[in-house]
Amino acid sequence: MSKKEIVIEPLARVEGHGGIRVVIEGNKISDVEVRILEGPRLFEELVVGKTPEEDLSIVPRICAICNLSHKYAALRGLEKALGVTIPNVTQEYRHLMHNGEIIESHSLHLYFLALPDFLGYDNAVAMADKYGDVVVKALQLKKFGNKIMRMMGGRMIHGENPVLGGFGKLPSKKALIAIKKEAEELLPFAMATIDLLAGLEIPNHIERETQFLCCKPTHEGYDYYGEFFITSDGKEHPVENYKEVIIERTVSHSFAKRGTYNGAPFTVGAIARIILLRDRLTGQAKEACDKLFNERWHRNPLYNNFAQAVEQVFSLESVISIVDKLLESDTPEIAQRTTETGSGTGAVEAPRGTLIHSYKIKDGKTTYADFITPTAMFLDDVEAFIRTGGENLLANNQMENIELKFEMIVRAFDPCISCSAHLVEVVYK
Amino acid sequence: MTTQEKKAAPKPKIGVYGFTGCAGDQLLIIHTEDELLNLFGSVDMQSFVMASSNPIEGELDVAFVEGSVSTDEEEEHILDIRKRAKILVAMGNCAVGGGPQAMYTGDKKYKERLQKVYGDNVKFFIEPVEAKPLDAYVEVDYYLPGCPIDQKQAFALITRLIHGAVPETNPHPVCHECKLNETHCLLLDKKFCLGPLVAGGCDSVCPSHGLPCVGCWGPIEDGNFKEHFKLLESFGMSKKEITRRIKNYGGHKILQYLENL
Amino acid sequence: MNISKMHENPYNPEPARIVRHYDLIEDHRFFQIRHVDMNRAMSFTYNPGQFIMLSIPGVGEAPFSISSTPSRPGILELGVRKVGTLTESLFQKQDNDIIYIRGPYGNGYKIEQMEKKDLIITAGGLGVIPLRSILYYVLDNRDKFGRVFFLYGAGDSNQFLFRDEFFQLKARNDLDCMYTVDKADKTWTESEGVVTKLFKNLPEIDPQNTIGLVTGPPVMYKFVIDEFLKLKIPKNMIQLSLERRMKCGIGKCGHCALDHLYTCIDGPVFTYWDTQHFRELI
Amino acid sequence: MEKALIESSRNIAIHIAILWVPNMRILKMQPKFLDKFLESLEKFGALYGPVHRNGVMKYDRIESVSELDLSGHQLPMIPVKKLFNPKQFTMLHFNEKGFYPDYSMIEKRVIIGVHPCEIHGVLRLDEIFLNDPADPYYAGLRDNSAIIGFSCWPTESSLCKSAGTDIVDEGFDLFFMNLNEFYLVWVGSSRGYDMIHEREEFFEQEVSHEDMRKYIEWRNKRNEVFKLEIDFGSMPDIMELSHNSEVWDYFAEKCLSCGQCTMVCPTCNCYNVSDVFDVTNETTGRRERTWDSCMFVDYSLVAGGHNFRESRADRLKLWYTHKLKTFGSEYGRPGCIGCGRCVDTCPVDINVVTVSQALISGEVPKE
Ligand SMILES: Cc1cc2nc3c(=O)[nH]c(=O)nc-3n(C[C@H](O)[C@H](O)[C@H](O)COP(=O)(O)OP(=O)(O)OC[C@H]3O[C@@H](n4cnc5c(N)ncnc54)[C@H](O)[C@@H]3O)c2cc1C
Ligand code: SF4
Ligand code: SF4
Ligand code: SF4
Repeated sequence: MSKKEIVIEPLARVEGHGGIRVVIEGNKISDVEVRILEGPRLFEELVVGKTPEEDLSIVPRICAICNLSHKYAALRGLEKALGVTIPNVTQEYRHLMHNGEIIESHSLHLYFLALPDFLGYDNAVAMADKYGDVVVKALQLKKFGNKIMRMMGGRMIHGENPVLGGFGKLPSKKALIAIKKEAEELLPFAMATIDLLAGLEIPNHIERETQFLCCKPTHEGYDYYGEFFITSDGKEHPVENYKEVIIERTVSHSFAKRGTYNGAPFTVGAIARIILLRDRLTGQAKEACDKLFNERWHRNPLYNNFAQAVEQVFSLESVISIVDKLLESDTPEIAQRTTETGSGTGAVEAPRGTLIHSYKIKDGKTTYADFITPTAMFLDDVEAFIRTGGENLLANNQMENIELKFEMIVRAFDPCISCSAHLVEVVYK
Repeated sequence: MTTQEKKAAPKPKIGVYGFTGCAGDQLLIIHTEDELLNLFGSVDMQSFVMASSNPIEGELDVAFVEGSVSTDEEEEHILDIRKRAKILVAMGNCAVGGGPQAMYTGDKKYKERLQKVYGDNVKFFIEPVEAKPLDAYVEVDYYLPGCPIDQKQAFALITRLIHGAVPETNPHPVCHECKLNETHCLLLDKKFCLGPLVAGGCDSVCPSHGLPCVGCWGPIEDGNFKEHFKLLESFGMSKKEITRRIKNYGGHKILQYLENL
Repeated sequence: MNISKMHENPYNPEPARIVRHYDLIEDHRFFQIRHVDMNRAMSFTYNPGQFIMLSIPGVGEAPFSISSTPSRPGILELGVRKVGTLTESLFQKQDNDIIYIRGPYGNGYKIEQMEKKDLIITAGGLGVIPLRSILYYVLDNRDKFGRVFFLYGAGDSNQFLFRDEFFQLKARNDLDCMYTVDKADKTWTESEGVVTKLFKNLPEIDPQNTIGLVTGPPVMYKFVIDEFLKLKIPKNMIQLSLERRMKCGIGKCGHCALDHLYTCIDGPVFTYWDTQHFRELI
Repeated sequence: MEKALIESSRNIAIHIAILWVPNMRILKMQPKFLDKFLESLEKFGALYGPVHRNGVMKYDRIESVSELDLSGHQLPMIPVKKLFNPKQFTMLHFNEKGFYPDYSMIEKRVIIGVHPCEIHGVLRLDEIFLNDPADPYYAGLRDNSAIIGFSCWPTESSLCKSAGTDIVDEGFDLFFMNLNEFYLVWVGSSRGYDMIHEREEFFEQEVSHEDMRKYIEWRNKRNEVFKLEIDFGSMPDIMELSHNSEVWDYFAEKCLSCGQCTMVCPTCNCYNVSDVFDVTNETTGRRERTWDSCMFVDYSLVAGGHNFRESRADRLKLWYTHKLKTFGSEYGRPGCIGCGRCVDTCPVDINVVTVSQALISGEVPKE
């Protein structure tokens, strides 16, 4: 029996430093490891003994791409713990910020990290020759996302502007109007992307049934945050119960913890959200979803990129409607804390899936912190897909370019290695 | 005028590497939409795994390395990069000072923490080591501080290296930019700010948003630590509190400044 | 904006070509440069002791003393030590490459005061670069000056600038050259010790009729001036050329300020008497 | 007390008499015309003036006259010098063929609401930047900017009376003296005259004796308000005599070297120059200039690592030499125009008042 080991390292065009190791014995895959090659950063440990302000400054450093999601999840957790009730307007500003991040992250992933695969290039810059228009527009879209992140975050990455109870500085009306106008201008490109994707063949060699999880929006519409999780088995769980919902364990081949639901791998991220929440879409986002969605989404993670394209449309539309609301509103005050001791769990949908920050605060200092990042949630599922996909490929003798095919699966999930590499099991007595 | 000037500098071979960190510095370069295509056009990009497949790992004119050294594998990797690169640039707070993951540097409790965290039984396929900046292992030619780095400062350095010129450093504190941005000094309201002790280059974003500088550019050599601590203490903060805060992004580099306080 | 009405831009440098270069010693290079515009090259004049601002686009600008003498027009000579950003890039330049210059700036040596007088020209290390200008100026106008003593000291024989050139000068009998190095090796034939040691080799001088000139590293001034004072040379007959950081060369950027004076416009040559008025001169 | 009052009225009367020369006219304006008049100045250039932005008062381009704060009770944080010697700008561009000046920041402007001390500050800067060879950027901005001065009311920190800069008789195109009931308007240049000429209907030619009396009254009242004082006249000697005073060590230990004092001082002019390449491997880029500060460690650093002002004490001494002893190429005339900004700005209370007091008394301030 021949034994073959495929190691892809470093994994290109993902955020952070990772690799894949696949062991093939005969026509069976005996082992799959998505390896996280970055060192542990012990963030949950780092914030212990810190003030909430320091927490808010430190935790976005877990990951640059979704730094504002970390900030947002932390804010939701900390504000619960400290009895801060933010005004609705502040909530809207937070949404604006969050949509900016979704646009930035999705456009980076879709056009620059994933699309080169679909179109057969090493990178997006190489793609520019033939798809110059797309690349230029995509840069513009990403820049737009960044602009919102900078406006609300304070700078492009790790801005300190979102603070407990509000923002250090709010954008001017003029800036808001400019943002809205730009969103309107970019919407047609986001829709054109839907058509571009609709024309692509998605390989079916790696299809397999799985489960999905995401936050349930607090209103009737589609959104990226909530107080409950909904799952593809039709259940709902309060976010506070996250520890019973997502069971975590440590594995030796990565510094990331792994999560399971119902004892099995599950998927989070754009694809999970669209699958679970697509009935809530309206407007052009609904139109986009109708064009792309099909039943294979349930079994094929490569469609995550399609889901991201739909969410781009949704977020651009959201930006427009949020700005409309903000233009009518007064400047909110920064809400103050009402207690120095408490606990709280915040959950948001980061671009690549559900993100949980849970804190215990005593006398104004953090005594316990737990973060679960999307990558930690879906890594098991990534491995499961590689295994199934790999076995299908072996069965059909399609060994050519097998590394690329594996890589594509990992990239489809848009894993965030930095996010996952901070994770540790902290034991407090 | 007759010029025999060479028209353009030869394209340097560049490698961009990410070690342990948030990838924010690499991302910042990718995020520089207006310049990204120009950048790829003016260098010979050999390896930039976050942006492109099929890296070529050979001799380099300049290596930009982000992140701290936090595993034994990374230690080997930085030694290898140093061997191959004529110029090595430490990019971002993690590479320059160790990053937030190095905030407890000096407490000698890393092993303890790690054990507490993962238990005694887990054996990793690569060995984690306490986060250290690049210059704990190899000689670094230039530093790009910041968490994350700033575009303007980064591109000023990168373009100089493209032209084979020596980059300039910024020996001025955050306060310099704070005043250029016409920002009200937080210290005058008896509010915490680390600006005078922290290297400028971020365009004083935090004070410009009415928020204190938390020190993510790392310490500035000329900082008057003693007096600034005294001033912050007069606002009702304890020395312990100030020390803890300045350590958040101070990593390895801050320790020498805190020695004689 | 109507630029024609604008004042001429003194910051705008002119192109010049590197005509020739060679290494003086390690990390010290000699450059001959000429304005690209030949008319400008021939009409460009200056006083010994003045300096130019030299630019390399993208790298920056820095002051360098003119080491040649205006009595030999057309070519400017510089001696440059490689210390940092700009000088690093300058050392990458080849003959025929273009650099940019503006100037001349500063006051230069007080030649009227020197005429008909005996001169003790005292240089330490790199300080010889501006002094070389006045030295050759004097030699080219030899009849206007009295006796000339040229005292030059360097760290060791490998740090001695213009060695061949200066040793040839020893053959002249209208000039008295005395050279020393702090630490002599086998190749060294002249004195050993710091430059002030050379003073005891001087013949009798008439202090009222002698001008002392000194340029060198900051530490050197005090000791050389002491020697001049021992010789009873009046304080206002001791000329020093100073180095300060400067960014404009024309008294705007502030960096070279000394009390109420600017090194770039009121200097770089000062008399020792001037320097008594301000404290941080040396 | 009374004697002092009579004395000062006499001084002012003399002052007015001096000003009442044929080419310096004083007119009168009713407050209701002010906004209309200021709006009309747009013809002479883009309007700038003190406005509140983000909780900070700054000189900025205005969209409407109503934004202006002309109350005169506060000084913008950064002085008007920034409009003549911009904080940061591109001096030159370069490419393979050479350098090219960039004058794009020069525009026609009308700067409204400049306090007397600020005008003195600009006059001091003129001595540096217009001294031959003139700085073309400064000169261009200066030529193209009209200055509309406004009278002000001393703050807690004002020292302009001590510095002799509380009144100004040159350096403006128009100067509005706000006497609440009406404005007295000094015309200081032919451009100022043109401005008035456009809207003559707003101005009364006759200034009565009664008006003049009101002005004197206002001046007297204003003179009473000053809280701080420096004997600038004796400072040059005191500075000279205190060069080795340990007072400097005391301040040096405190100084944070944050450089804020230099940024906010109207007569600080230092700048740094640096080149920036464009992102390409062609030789193109720009030469930029940015405000610098003598409080920074690299200010006097030269080749070979020799630093003439490595110690904070030496850096402070240079600054205070310029503020209290000498300015420009003049000996015996201080650079301080008494705006009081350093008093308001330094986080550790090092300023012209604390330093001069310590030098005079030889004692360091009590903590
Ligand atoms: C009037 C005058 C005449 C000079 N003549 C000569 C000469 O003939 N030959 C020669 O080799 N050097 C001369 N110098 C010194 C020369 O200007 C510096 O060596 C040069 O500026 C260094 O530039 P750099 O960019 O290579 O170094 P940098 O990278 O800028 O810095 C290296 C070191 O030089 C210091 N420095 C930076 N800018 C200046 C500056 N403008 N002036 C002085 N030091 C500075 C830095 O603080 C640092 O310590 C002269 C200086 C002056 C003021
Ligand atoms: S706010 Fe902070 S950075 Fe700004 S001047 Fe004050 S201390 Fe310096
Ligand atoms: S102000 Fe301070 S904390 Fe904020 S970005 Fe700058 S250096 Fe970092
Ligand atoms: S020294 Fe102080 S009071 Fe005087 S002009 Fe400068 S900032 Fe104003």
